[in-house]
Amino acid sequence: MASSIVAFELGDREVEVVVRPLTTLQSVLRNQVGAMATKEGCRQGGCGSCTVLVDGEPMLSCLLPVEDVAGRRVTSVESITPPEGLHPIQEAFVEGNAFQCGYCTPGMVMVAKALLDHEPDPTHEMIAEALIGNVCRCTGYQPIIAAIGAAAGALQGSKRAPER
Amino acid sequence: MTVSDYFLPRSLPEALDLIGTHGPELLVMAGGTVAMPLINDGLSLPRAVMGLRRTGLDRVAQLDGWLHVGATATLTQLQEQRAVPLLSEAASATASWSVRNMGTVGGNLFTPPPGGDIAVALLALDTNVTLAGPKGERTLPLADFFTGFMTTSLTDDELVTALSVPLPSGSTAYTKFGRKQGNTPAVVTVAVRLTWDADRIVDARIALGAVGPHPIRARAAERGLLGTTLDPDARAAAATAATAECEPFTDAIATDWYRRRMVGVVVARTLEKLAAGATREDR
Amino acid sequence: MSPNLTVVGQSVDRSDRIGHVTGRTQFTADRTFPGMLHLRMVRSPVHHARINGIDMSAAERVPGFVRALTAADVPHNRYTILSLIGVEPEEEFVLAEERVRFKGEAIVAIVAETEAAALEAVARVRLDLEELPAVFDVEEALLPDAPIVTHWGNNTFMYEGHPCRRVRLGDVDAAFAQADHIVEGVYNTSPIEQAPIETTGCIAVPEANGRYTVYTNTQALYFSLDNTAIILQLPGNRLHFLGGTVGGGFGGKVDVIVEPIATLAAMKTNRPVRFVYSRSEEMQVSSTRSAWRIYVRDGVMNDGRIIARKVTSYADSGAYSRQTPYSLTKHAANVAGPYAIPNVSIDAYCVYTNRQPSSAMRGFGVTMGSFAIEVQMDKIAEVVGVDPWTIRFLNAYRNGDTRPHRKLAEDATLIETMQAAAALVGHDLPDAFRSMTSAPRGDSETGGR
Amino acid sequence: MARLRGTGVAAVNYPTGMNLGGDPSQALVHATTSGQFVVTLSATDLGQGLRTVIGQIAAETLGVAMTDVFVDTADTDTGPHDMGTFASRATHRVGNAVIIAAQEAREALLAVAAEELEAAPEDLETDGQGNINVRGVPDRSVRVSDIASMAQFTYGRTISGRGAWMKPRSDVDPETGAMDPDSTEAHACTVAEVEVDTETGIVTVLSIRSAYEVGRQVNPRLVQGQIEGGAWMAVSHALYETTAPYYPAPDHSPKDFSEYLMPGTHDLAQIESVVLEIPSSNGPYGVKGVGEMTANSPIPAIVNAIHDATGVRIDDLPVTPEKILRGLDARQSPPS
Repeated sequence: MASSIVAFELGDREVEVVVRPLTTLQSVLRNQVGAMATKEGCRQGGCGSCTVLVDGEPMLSCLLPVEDVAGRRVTSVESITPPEGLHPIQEAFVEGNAFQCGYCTPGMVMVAKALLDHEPDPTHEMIAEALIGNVCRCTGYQPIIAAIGAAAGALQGSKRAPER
Repeated sequence: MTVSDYFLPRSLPEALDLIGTHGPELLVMAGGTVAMPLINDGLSLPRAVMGLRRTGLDRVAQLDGWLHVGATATLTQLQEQRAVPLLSEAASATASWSVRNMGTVGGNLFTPPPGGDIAVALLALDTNVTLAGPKGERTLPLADFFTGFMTTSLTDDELVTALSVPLPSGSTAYTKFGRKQGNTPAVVTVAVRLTWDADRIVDARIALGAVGPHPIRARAAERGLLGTTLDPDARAAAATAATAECEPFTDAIATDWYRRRMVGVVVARTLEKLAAGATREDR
Repeated sequence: MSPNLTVVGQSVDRSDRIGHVTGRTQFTADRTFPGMLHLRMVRSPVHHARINGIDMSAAERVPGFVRALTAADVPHNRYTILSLIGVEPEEEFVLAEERVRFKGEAIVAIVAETEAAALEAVARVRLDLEELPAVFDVEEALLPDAPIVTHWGNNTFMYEGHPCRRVRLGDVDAAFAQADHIVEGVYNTSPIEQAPIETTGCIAVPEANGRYTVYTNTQALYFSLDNTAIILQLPGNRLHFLGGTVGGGFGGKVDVIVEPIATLAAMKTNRPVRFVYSRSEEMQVSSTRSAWRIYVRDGVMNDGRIIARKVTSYADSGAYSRQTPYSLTKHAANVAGPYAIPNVSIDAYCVYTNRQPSSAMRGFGVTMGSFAIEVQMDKIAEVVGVDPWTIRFLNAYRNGDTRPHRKLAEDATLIETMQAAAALVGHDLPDAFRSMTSAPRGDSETGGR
Repeated sequence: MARLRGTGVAAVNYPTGMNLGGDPSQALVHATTSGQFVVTLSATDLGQGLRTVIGQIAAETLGVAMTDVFVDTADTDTGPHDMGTFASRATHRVGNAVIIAAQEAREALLAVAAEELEAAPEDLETDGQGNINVRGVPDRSVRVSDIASMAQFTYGRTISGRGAWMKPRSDVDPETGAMDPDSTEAHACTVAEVEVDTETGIVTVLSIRSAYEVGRQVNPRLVQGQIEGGAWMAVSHALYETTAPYYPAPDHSPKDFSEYLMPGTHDLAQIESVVLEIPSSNGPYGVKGVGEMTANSPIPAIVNAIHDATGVRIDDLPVTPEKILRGLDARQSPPS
């Protein structure tokens, strides 16, 4: 089989790419779309730094043939970053110093996004569980868990106060 | 180029046709959580790959006293099956959220030890596995499906299509024991299902994972529980029997010595959970 | 110095915060170049072997294969990273020549149009290897009949004629004879991977002006540039290294391991070449924190004073020494611990084995020495019947004390730090320790310290 | 089954920097015409925040706001030489070089300002907010950005500075080991509390409470990050990590994050710390260095706590559950 054309949504963009068989979504995002926020920490499904959302659910783009997401909605860090300023989760990561080298951060942010979409008011335990597949070698995780808790509060707060 | 064909069949017959056309050279992949890492690292160099995500084999339904789980149902789907707490618990204890969104129940049967934790729960539940091939379907007990380390009774031209779990599942308990908490290979996984008549056990299943070439049943331990009230002596005897029955191995996280030792501890603790009545509502 | 500081001491925001949380920080491998090739290594599947032959014919037929590089292609194939600061001899091979000395050692570099093609070509290279006996234990490696890893005939790095780095202060044997107690311990540690989430890697790009731009996540840009220049026998001004943004290092990116071969591949193909370690390479091939075996023998008086400490340490360097000889020196300087001990004798051996090489990691030579000594301190406390705090305060070094390496202590604050920790956990210290300071000892105190 | 608790203590020193081949760093500082100061280096930021703390040191020395300092690293065509980022040396070495470069740039800045304000350079002060004032004369003031522009277009001068700082080479006496191996010493003392499950041998680190003496914190929040991350790594080293699980046997070496065990989000200890600042004599603003040492004292503290809890002494890292069980077994039936 020769290359094929695969189309999917990336945030609010329509993306169409020509790919060799079994090209991963990670590879397409990084090498064809230029969406470099999706990192490459292991390509074994073990670090979570390539996490994206597919139809709102976190998945590992290094293990996902792009053919499998044809017609589906992919969300990466680029998709949630507003044109100006930051997403509340990103704000919370900055405020909480929830990163050092920054390499795992996009994956952490995506898992946080999925978690808060599913569970706007998560417990510490739920945040820890959501992050269990994402490896950070720098921070010791506590600042990341705290930042996601803070982001939940900020998002809830903005919902409770719609006038803002 | 390594992979020259990637097929995403849209039905079971289409998938079986592809197997027929390409033979055993066709690498069959469901969630990709086991196959893709090997391909990415060049440790597996398939020419042709078939992905099962579009086959429609992911339905989960209760019917006629059975829970039928399609082979490509994800572990996340399994997590939601509150009707069978053992499966829900086993799915929750496996890997991470993202992996559970990708990994499938059928694929878990082929995950090399110490993985394959769902299969341990399925084994304790007397699950039947349905295989489809060019000559039609056949169904066999999961206990007969595993034949050795990474070998099964699946033939080259067949696919696993469904797993069927009898309902109700009885009183059950599950423990995945690892060196750390969550998303870690099992040192040993224990799944237990007990059937009671008043306060006596009349049927018992104790399935063990990560301490053999595939998920195994501790049959002597099961027999020892029959007729008992799950009193401390009975639990201790079962733990001892299971310790003798397991066939542990050494890997990066634990030795065979430690695994064997933990079989006794974890079987005892899992039975203790049941004795404490944590999930005995079906009794 | 007590200036009125305005910015220093403030928790100002990190300058890279927006890039990190938006994923826009550009890491080394976040670049692509038109026509970029991919490099993967053929590695030894065994721990120690003679290379009798390499058959590349099947690999060359893989679609997308561009070229292979072997030892013969490397201008100066035998190198030592620390030769830049005068460490000898050159001992490591960019690509293995006659022998492979560890499982995972690079033998052939394959350059291909895609990563998948490179991986397939790697799998198609046939190696004719004659396996040799291997050694994995630091003390077994020093036995007379041990398999020899190095090319010079024994398995130790030589320090100016000595097989170990020596530190000597006072007379330990005389002190042991006087000691009320001898406390002995042997401590072992396992090799550890730095495991940064961004793996080691670089992209080498040929420029129109004849230079090579190398994007790299090295921790030490000039170490990488200078070593690459030596290995490729190029004037340094042909090389332009760019880095500075690293996805975690922990010492794992101080080695010069990807840049020379990627640059050579770029020279030979005149195309950009990407060489980024896979996670399994990072785990199984890249340098580790060395494993240690540390023997400690202490002479202790009934009152808890340590009067003599003899340490014999073996660091498992693996097949090549990389930064480990330096680590041993740092270890030897510090392994006696933050204590005032008048008689010290340290022998620290850098031992070669058939293991993946060890090199730098966070706490370089010191972390595992601290582990050994601080467990040993508890054992001493038990022997003399005092609590763990007491044994440490009794022996804590102070400013002006002579360190084993004979430098006088000048920034000692161990006592104040222990006092602060005791306060933090609510541990009541006796008055004598509460009022102790790291100020230089008065005449009344033991001058020998 | 028993869960036994214990506490352990450990105290360590940690040397800053290497020196045995000589340990230099260089920095260049120059002002753009809009008054932005660019610090040019070839040191690398590993994620610890080097760019940020170097920016702080430069801003402090120049007397300008953090927002007016940009740290440009690392490019061998533009950045002057640096040994690299390791050995807890970067803030110390690069910081010292940057102070020297920034002082020279500040002198150049004030020299132009002095001409413009018709005042002596020594009478000028910066307010850290972009202004240069004549000390004690509130209305005689000029913007740094204006001076930077005037330096170029009116005076034809450069506002720039060069800095180099080196720990000289110190050869080791091969017989006695006499040497000068470091620049300064930071210190740490940790109290660890653990719980040991005597049936499984699993250790839970409950808390790591430490005091650190780091000379000077350039950025306390970043120091806190090093402390928390370092404590986590220490737990990982003490209990889990190895590339050779059955060392010295080379078998079963891990290939991925599944087999290479490290504490996950459910395995986190409570971390608490205090930081003392007793400035060093030779570090920038008294800095000693904090990068590496935070992972050191918790390791022996944890191992000592395990002994306190169980009576079992384990002298081999990592302390696996199997080692603990075998130790407990040996205590049950001591060899006759």
